[in-house]
This record gives sequence, structure tokens and C-alpha cells, in this order.
Amino acid sequence: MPSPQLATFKAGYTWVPTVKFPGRYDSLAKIAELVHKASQEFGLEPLAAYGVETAVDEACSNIIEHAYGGEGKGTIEFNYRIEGDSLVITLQDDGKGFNPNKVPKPKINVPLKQRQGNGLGLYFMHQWMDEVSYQSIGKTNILTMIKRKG
Amino acid sequence: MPSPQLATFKAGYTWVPTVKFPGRYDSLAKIAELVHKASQEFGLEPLAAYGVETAVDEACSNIIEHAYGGEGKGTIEFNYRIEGDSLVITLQDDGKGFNPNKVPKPKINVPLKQRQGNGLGLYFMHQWMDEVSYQSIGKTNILTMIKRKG
Amino acid sequence: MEILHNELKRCDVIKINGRVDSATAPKFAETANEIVEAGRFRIVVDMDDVDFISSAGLRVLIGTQKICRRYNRGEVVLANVPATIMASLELAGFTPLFKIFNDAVAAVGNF
Amino acid sequence: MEILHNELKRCDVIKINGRVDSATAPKFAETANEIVEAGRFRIVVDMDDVDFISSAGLRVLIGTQKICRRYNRGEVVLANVPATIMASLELAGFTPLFKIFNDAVAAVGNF
Ligand SMILES: Nc1ncnc2c1ncn2[C@@H]1O[C@H](COP(=O)(O)OP(=O)(O)O)[C@@H](O)[C@H]1O
Ligand SMILES: Nc1ncnc2c1ncn2[C@@H]1O[C@H](COP(=O)(O)OP(=O)(O)O)[C@@H](O)[C@H]1O
Repeated sequence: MPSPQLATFKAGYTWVPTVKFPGRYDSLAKIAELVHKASQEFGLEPLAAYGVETAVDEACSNIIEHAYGGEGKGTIEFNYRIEGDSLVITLQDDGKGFNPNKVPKPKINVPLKQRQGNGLGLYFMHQWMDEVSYQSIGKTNILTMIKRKG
Repeated sequence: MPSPQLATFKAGYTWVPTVKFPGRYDSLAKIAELVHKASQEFGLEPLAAYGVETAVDEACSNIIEHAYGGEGKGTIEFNYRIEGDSLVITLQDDGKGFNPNKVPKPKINVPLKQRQGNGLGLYFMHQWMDEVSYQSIGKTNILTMIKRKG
Repeated sequence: MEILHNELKRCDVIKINGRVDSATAPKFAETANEIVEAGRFRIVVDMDDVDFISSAGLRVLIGTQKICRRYNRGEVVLANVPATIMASLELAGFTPLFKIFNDAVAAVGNF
Repeated sequence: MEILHNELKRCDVIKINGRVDSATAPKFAETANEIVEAGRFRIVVDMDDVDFISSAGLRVLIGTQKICRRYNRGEVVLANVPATIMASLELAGFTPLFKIFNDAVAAVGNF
């Protein structure tokens, strides 16, 4: 009888171990290196790979800034897997959760004076990725972002 | 018995055929290519090679401008040979001859207003080469310039 | 990230090399602040060697632009923007808010 | 030789690529003349891609410098001078007559 974990494997599924980073801004460059590796393995062209890097960077910055309320308060768990034509990236934290549906969209087409400096993070995640979902299970928040090929 | 020509060969002497160019300014870039080849074969470092290129360019420009009094009036014969530690370049024309000893040196260290735009050609030839000599034999003028190694 | 600051007669050039993210954007902000605090409001940001810029970096750009444009005393312009970053600027709606030049010479020469 | 001319707000940049010799110097002179005839006397000559310059090219430089400096209305400055050409400029006694900048941005920014 196969182990329960192995039983969930499908064809074309690559399993990569989860990597845990300290919730500090200097982790961002290291996470970006893993994202490059994932995008390359998945075969993304440079612009799409840049977009995935952006989405992950914004998500991790938000975890540090908003979920933990600052640096050095907790960890970020990074995982990716390639499922057929999808690159699936998950980020886990155990900070404060939030309801993404209650976050207003940034005002993009306004004159300089009205233009806000913040509010681009979630917007970038949705623009650059094909799917973004967020769930809180107990104390754990899981952000899943999917990039599809072509 | 060796042929008379071969009899004049010495050890370390490389004989290269003379190349004849039309006395036009667009020959200068082509002559420069031969000069590059010669400097490389002789093993000159880049700055010294740049100097040899300059000396030959100035000499050929003078032949066209001064010996022939303009483009399309005659030819320039270019030859180089490597004799031990010397690169010997000769340029031949059959235009008007001149006496290089009667040409005054350019005034280099003067304020802008007194500074002349011309008169740098012979000066450059002497500065960049180790020996410069000029003879007129009948209708033929021969300029010989030598660059030594080290 | 590395920042080079070059104060010229009529403008300042900030050349950024590397990644601008939440870790490094404060250094960019610091350089920009030093310039505007010196009463200089014409800034060229040369992005030729920027690998990545997140919204933290864009926030510095927009904040500095607001300060510089005030009273019509100057502006921030961009030079040598890589294609990836140009895509980000477009998504963010920044392209109407910054003059973008092909090279730093043209950017400096515009002042 | 190829010449690129870039008219900026406060100066003109002449970028020369290739060989400046008696065959090509007239084209350089023509560009310089067009600029001064337009009443513009602040010129940057960007030599980054110059392979070679003979006295014919130096003649154009000195002639243009004389015109530009007149009445203190401007000057010709040089940028990105390769080491070989720098040696020629030194031999010719040109280094006191031209400001020489490491790069075109600094040269443009000096005006
Ligand atoms: N991981 C997170 N945990 C808690 N709150 C978050 C998280 N991500 C985003 N938020 C909330 O959503 C808002 C918008 O986020 P974002 O679009 O990234 O812009 P910004 O971070 O510039 O405010 C944040 O101000 C914050 O209130
Ligand atoms: N090959 C030559 N044949 C005849 N006259 C020459 C030749 N080369 C140089 N001269 C004379 O020597 C002068 C100085 O030459 P040069 O130093 O090259 O400066 P320029 O050519 O700028 O006058 C020339 O003006 C010309 O009168």
C-alpha cells in the first residue's frame, strides 16, 4: 500500500520541499532566487518570470509588513510545484489574517496629486498571476498563486 | 646559385610584397588594415600600434594632399618588412618632393587663439616612430619609417 | 542594490544597480531625500542596471515626483528603463507621470 | 565613420563611430558647422566608439573650439576618450584646450 502522501501524486507533478525564510526584508532577494529557479524549470519567458517574481515579492513584503507588523516576528514558508501547465506557488505565514475582498483597488488613472504611493501589491499579484487565492486555517494563512503557460 | 633577389635576404627578415593604392582618401582605411596586420605580426602592443597607424595615415594623407595636390592624381606604394626588432615601413609616391628639414615644428603649447589647426602630420610621424627618413630618387619619393620594439 | 549619485550643474543623476525591493528601497529614498533637501528638484533615475523593482521602489518614485513637481520647480525623469520594468510601470499607471528617456544623456540634456 | 547628432536643450552631442581620417573628417566638420550655424555653441563630442582620429580630425576639433569659445558663448568638450586617442590629444597639446569628461552624462551635465 502506498504511503498517504505519495498517493496524492499525479502525473506531471513535481514535488519540491517547502523552504522556510525568516520574516525579514533581506529574505526577499533569497526568495527571488528560488522563484527564478522555479520559473526557469517551468519554462517561463523573461517577462512572465519577472511578473511571477513581482507577485511573490509583493506577497512576502505584505506578510512581513501587514501580517507580522514588522521584521523578525515570524517566518515565511515558500513552496512551488509544477502541475502540468501550471506553476503553483504557495506562501504560508502565521501572522494576522485579512480579507482580500475588502481591500479596495488602487486608483491608477489619476493625476499625480491624487496618486497614492501604496496599494499596488495585491493589484500586481492579480495582474501578473492567473489565479490568486487566500485562506486562513487556524493560525495559518496560505496564499496560493498560479501562473499558467502560454 | 641562388637568385639575386634571395641573396639579399637576411635572417629574421620577412619579405612582404609591395601593395599599390590609388591616391585617394578612401584608401586610408584600407592601408590602415595592412598596418594593423603588420603591427600584429611584429607583436606591437595596442598603443604603439595606434601610433604606427597614425604615422602611416599622416604620411599617406600628406602624399595625397601635398605631393599630388589632391585626390586621384597618382598612387601610393606601401611596403613593410620586419627586420629583427624593427618594423620598417616604406611609402612611395611620384608626386612633388619636399624638404622635410625646412618644415617648421608646430607650436603646441600656445593659447587657443594662436593655436594652428594644421602642421601636426610630420610631428606625429616623428613622435610615434623611432626613425623617419625621406629621399627623392628621380621622380620617386620614398618615406621610410621604423618602429622598434620595447 | 548599489546607488551612484552624480550631482551635475542642472540636475542630479541617481543610478541604481540591482534589486529595488522593501529591503533596499529605503536606501533609494534616502538618496532622493538628500537631493531634494539640498533644494535640487531635477532628478534623472538611470535604471539601466536595475534587475527588479517592487511597489516599494515605485512608492519612492511617486513620492519624490510629488515633491519635485511642486511649484513647478523640477521633476523626476527616468532613463534606460528595461522592458520588464517598463511593463511594471505601465501596469502601475506610471507612464503618464514620468518622462521616460532612452538614455541618460537625453535625460540629462532635457533639463 | 558614422555620426549621430543629438540636439538637447542646452547642448548638442556629436557621437562619432569608427575612423576619423582625411576621408571622413569632412563629414564631422559638416555636422559641427551645422550646429554652430544654428547659433548653438555648446558641443559634446562623444568618442566612445572612435577607433582612430588623425590630425585631420583634430583640425576639426580645434577649429570648432575656436568658433564656440568666441565671445564666451560656449565650448566643445570631449567625453569617453579612449586611451589611444588620449595619447594623441596629449602629444598634440590638446588636453589644456578641451575639458575631458569620463562619460557623456557628465559632459552634458556640465552645461
Ligand atoms: N498578508 C497580509 N496580511 C494582512 N494584511 C494584508 C496582507 N496583504 C495585504 N494586506 C492588507 O491589504 C492592504 C493592501 O495591500 P497592498 O495592495 O499590498 O498595498 P500596500 O501594502 O501598499 O498597502 C494592506 O494595506 C493591508 O491592510
Ligand atoms: N609628402 C609630402 N609631399 C610634399 N610636401 C609635403 C609632404 N608632406 C608634408 N609636406 C609639406 O610639409 C608641410 C607640413 O606637413 P604636416 O606636418 O603633415 O602638416 P599639414 O599637412 O597639416 O600642413 C605641409 O604643409 C607641406 O607643405
